[in-house]
Amino acid sequence: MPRIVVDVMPKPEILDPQGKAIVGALPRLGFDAFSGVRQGKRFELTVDGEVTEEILAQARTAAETLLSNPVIEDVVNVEVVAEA
Amino acid sequence: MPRIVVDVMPKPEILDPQGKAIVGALPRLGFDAFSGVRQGKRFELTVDGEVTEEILAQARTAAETLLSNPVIEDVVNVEVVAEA
Amino acid sequence: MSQQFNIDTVDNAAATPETELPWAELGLKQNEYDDVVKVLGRRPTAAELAMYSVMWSEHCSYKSSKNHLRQFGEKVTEEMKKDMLVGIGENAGVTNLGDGWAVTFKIESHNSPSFVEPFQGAATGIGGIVRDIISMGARPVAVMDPLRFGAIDHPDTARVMHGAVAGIGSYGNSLGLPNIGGEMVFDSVYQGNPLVNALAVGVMRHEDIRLANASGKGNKVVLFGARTGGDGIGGASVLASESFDATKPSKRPAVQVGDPFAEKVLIECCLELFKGSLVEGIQDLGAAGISCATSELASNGDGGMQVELTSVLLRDPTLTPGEILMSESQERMMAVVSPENAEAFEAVMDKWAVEYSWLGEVTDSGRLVITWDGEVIVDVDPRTVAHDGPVYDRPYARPDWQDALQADTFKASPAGVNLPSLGEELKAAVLELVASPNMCDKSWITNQYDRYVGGNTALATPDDAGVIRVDEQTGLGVALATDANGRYAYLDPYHGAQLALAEAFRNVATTGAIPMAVSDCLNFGSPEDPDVMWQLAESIRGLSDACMELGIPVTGGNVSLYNQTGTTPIHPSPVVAVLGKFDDVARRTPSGWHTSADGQALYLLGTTADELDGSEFANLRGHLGGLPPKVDLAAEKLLGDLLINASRDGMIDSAHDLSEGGLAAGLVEMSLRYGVGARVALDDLCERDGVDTFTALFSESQARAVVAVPRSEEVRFNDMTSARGFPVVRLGIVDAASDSLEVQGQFTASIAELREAHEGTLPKYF
Amino acid sequence: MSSNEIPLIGDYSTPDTALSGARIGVVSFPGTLDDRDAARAVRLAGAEPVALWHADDSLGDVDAVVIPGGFSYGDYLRAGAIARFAPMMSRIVDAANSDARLPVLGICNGFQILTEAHLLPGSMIKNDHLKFICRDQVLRVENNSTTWTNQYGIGQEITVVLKNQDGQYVADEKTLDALEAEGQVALRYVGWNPNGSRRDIAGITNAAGNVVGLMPHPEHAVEAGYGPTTDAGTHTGTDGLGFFASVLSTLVGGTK
Ligand SMILES: Nc1ncnc2c1ncn2[C@@H]1O[C@H](COP(=O)(O)OP(=O)(O)O)[C@@H](O)[C@H]1O
Ligand SMILES: [Mg+2]
Repeated sequence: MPRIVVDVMPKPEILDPQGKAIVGALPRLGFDAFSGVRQGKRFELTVDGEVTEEILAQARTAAETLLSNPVIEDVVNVEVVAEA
Repeated sequence: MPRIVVDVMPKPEILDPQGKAIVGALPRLGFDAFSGVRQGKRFELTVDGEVTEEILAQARTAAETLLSNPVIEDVVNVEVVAEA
Repeated sequence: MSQQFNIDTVDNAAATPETELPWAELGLKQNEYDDVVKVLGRRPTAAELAMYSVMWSEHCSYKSSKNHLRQFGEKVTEEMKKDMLVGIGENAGVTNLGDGWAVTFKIESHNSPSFVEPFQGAATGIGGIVRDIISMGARPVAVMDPLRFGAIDHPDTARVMHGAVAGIGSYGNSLGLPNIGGEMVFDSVYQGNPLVNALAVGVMRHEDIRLANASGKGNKVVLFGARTGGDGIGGASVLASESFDATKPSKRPAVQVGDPFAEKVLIECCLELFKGSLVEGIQDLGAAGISCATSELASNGDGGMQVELTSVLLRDPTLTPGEILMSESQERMMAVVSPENAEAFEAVMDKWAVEYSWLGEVTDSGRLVITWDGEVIVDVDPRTVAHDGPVYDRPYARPDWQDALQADTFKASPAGVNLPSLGEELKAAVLELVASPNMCDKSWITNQYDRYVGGNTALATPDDAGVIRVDEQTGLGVALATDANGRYAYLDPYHGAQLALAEAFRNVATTGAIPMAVSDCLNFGSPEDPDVMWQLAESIRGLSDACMELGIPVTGGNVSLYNQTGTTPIHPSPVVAVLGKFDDVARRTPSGWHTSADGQALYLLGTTADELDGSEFANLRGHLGGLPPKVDLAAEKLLGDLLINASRDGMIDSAHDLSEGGLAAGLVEMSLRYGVGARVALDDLCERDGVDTFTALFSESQARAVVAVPRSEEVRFNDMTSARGFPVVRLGIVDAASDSLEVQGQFTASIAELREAHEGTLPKYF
Repeated sequence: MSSNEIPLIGDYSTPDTALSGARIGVVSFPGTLDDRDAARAVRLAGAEPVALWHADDSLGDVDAVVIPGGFSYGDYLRAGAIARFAPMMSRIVDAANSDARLPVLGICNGFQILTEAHLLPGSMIKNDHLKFICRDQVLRVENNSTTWTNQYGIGQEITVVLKNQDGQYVADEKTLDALEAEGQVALRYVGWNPNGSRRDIAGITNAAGNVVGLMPHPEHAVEAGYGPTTDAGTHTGTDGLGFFASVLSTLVGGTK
């Protein structure tokens, strides 16, 4: 079944406590290559049947209204992924 | 600065309460096109400088060990994203 | 219904007796499988095999412990039964509180899942015990969490600790259940086998008590809550090819993920069902899922039930009938509903947006018949599944090392020389003790738990017992404490179990509540090891004897076996919960004094002997040997009576029982409760009891408590103790201005340095 | 329901009308936890609590609304994100913004729902230490002219219960500056900021003062014996009653 992926990230100016904790933990585990980490959300919406333009538009609206909070988050990506 | 994106999703066979709650809410808001939703995590790791093969390998290992819980989650994607 | 597998019907089973079944992979022994064949008079179908294998497991059938557990039911007097509305055997026992109120509580383990995946393992542990409470018809009102992890500095301990605490918090907090107490012990014996026990308590009106039985021919059977997935059947994926053809089994979850939101909705929804009297019988789904729910409901009722399995709503459509029967998916319930109430039942489900499916009905056939698309795949006498499982008299014997262990006393050992005896040495020892992993402040854990939700919490951690108001009009309420000491039980399992009971009893009485009932979770190693079996047998014998002597019955509990790494078992860990009753929780006694208590007199109730074997102090020196402190249940009872009366009559303002860490720990904890100091002298105590100062501070003699008595009450208090002939000695006074704890002639420790020692430990490691 | 019975099933509507005659709605969503506590607080303050169900479309004739704490819809997506779309929320938003200026108090999850519904600016993210925290918390009243804080003194320090997982208040600098300038910071954490909230903000009000949201729980500090601990004794704190007394004084006695 095709899926629509929606990616939501905390706005750059909003502190991301989870990302901060990870960035602190990485070097302790020997991962020294990363200067910053931000943690966002990835949603996979399953569609029964074909992904029409209309359905994609629905996904975009859902992403902006329900799946993200524009005060603190940005929708960074809405895309169709073919069947796995 | 280049970033490495790591996507982590709950394993398909594992209950995803988050996705379940969202799938219940969508039709009430008029979004009727989606038969399933799963909620995962998206990490963006910032790299100072160039993303070498070695750094990408680090990201993959971090994804498997720290960023995901292999008992309940799968790393579905590790990729380099060019500077925004 | 897409069918990827052939169905093994009852007819097929009868026609193909020679077919090989994977009973060994499902955990059955040859004799057990032979019994199944005998009971059925033919080979079981794949689905029947699934049911028997899970229901006859150690976890569901108590096959190794049953013969011993009987003592809990046998060693009870009529007097002890007086307030028992529902005894052992139901999902949880029910105790009469008076005024038409009843209370139900139970403790269970979720040990091994919490090692594999600490967050989800511990979270689903809370979820499971809460469903037991709901299924009795009660509103759950609080939870508790006795925990045991490996050594605090072991690299894996933080993983388990972080996960388990966050999981318990996440699930309990989301249900709106205050966490009112628990335990936290670090010991390397639990490194590969952490203990995550969970207790839930609920209250109800008498008329709301519900039992798990399916009565009334024609009543309908319904499954509601979460959908059924492949949870908890990982080990049994052999059944995925139960048609015995080569169909590739799809993936089954290695661990279960809890959905506390779904459970919260389930609670409200069930309570609404109870209020409308819409269910005849109800059963939660835990271990063994639908196998357990159908066979127990049927055998406890009219004895017959007919179920169509394709009606079960699935999360994973590839599940086979056997897997559906074994699935342990969380947040599900099964109910029996009369046809007249079906519509009203559905309305409640719709209101809460809970999914449900009607599976079948109650019959009077005496058979549990399960069909798959109309074809019979299970046709059994439900009793044989639910109640007639195997029972073993496992061999047990006192271990040959037990005598040597008991002979190795602390003071005679190399660890017991050069003990602190004076001033600064004693002070250093006290600071070391209160900073030690087991004695340190637990707020790193307990601050992650909501202890206020519900607005009825009268006492919670770190007080000796959690206290919950049940009736807002009268203040009627309950107190609960859980305790266990694995080291004591290792040294002497009979008395060790009694010591756990004694401490929980004392904790409850210290708050002023009258102890009424007991629940227990028996965490042990493998019953197939005669040493462990002896520990288990002795603990049950000890606990049941002590309950009889204290006059409080065991109303339910849980046994968790095979807690061992390789051949090394954990310390025997009988966790005991005691429930007490308050006529008015406003009378509860807190465990420390406020500034307003300045000048109050401090008394020690009880006597102190040289009892350091198995103590926290010996543990700090790395020693474990000798005999645990003496048990004196008559003294415990008398002490309890005194504390309860003193609280009721307003003679004491605060009280704290003494247990691990002895008087040193008690005094420090009382001072730190509200950061108010005290001045004490130990000379009278030492002289009367013939002990030195070190022993006075660190001995773990039982049946003791420290109380703060307002000056105006001192005469009355002394009269009361002397009238009862209970030993009491005046230690000193609360001294708010001093900002320190002074042991006269020995040392003074400031509140600040005590606090730094006591509160610094957990944050340092986690 | 007999009088010696606490409601077992969340049905806390009291038959006897309270002295003041004021009716205060308490909204329940799936996953709401502190509704019974909020109702108790309303009753102890002298008003009549009225149960409001998220899926209903009418406010009935309530004079004010409390949106209590909990984990509506599990807080799985974001705290308050799904609850915000309930029919009852549309009614509340309309009534709060109408000329009648319905008084609305959002506590904890209720505050989160109010920000998701854009009745109040900003948002809440995970606590900076990433853990759930439960403690007795001191707050300072920064604005005592709102409908819900008018019985406190300005600068008064009160102790209430705090318990949350996503309690870190955030907004962009411009919004924060505007809040400060307009006096819309209603309450601030004192002594220790328990979650990393910007500018120690514990609660805010809308410009009109009828809508207030805060993360700590005043409804858990209304009854001696069950509230936060104070110097007077274990669990004796009742400082939270002021919120409910405040709305009552507005409703019954006109403005203060
Ligand atoms: N895991 C935990 N969860 C909740 N409360 C806990 C936990 N561990 C300890 N506590 C609480 O901390 C306090 C001190 O614990 P402990 O020293 O074991 O008490 P006691 O010796 O009186 O049994 C008690 O109130 C206990 O309920
Ligand atoms: Mg105690």
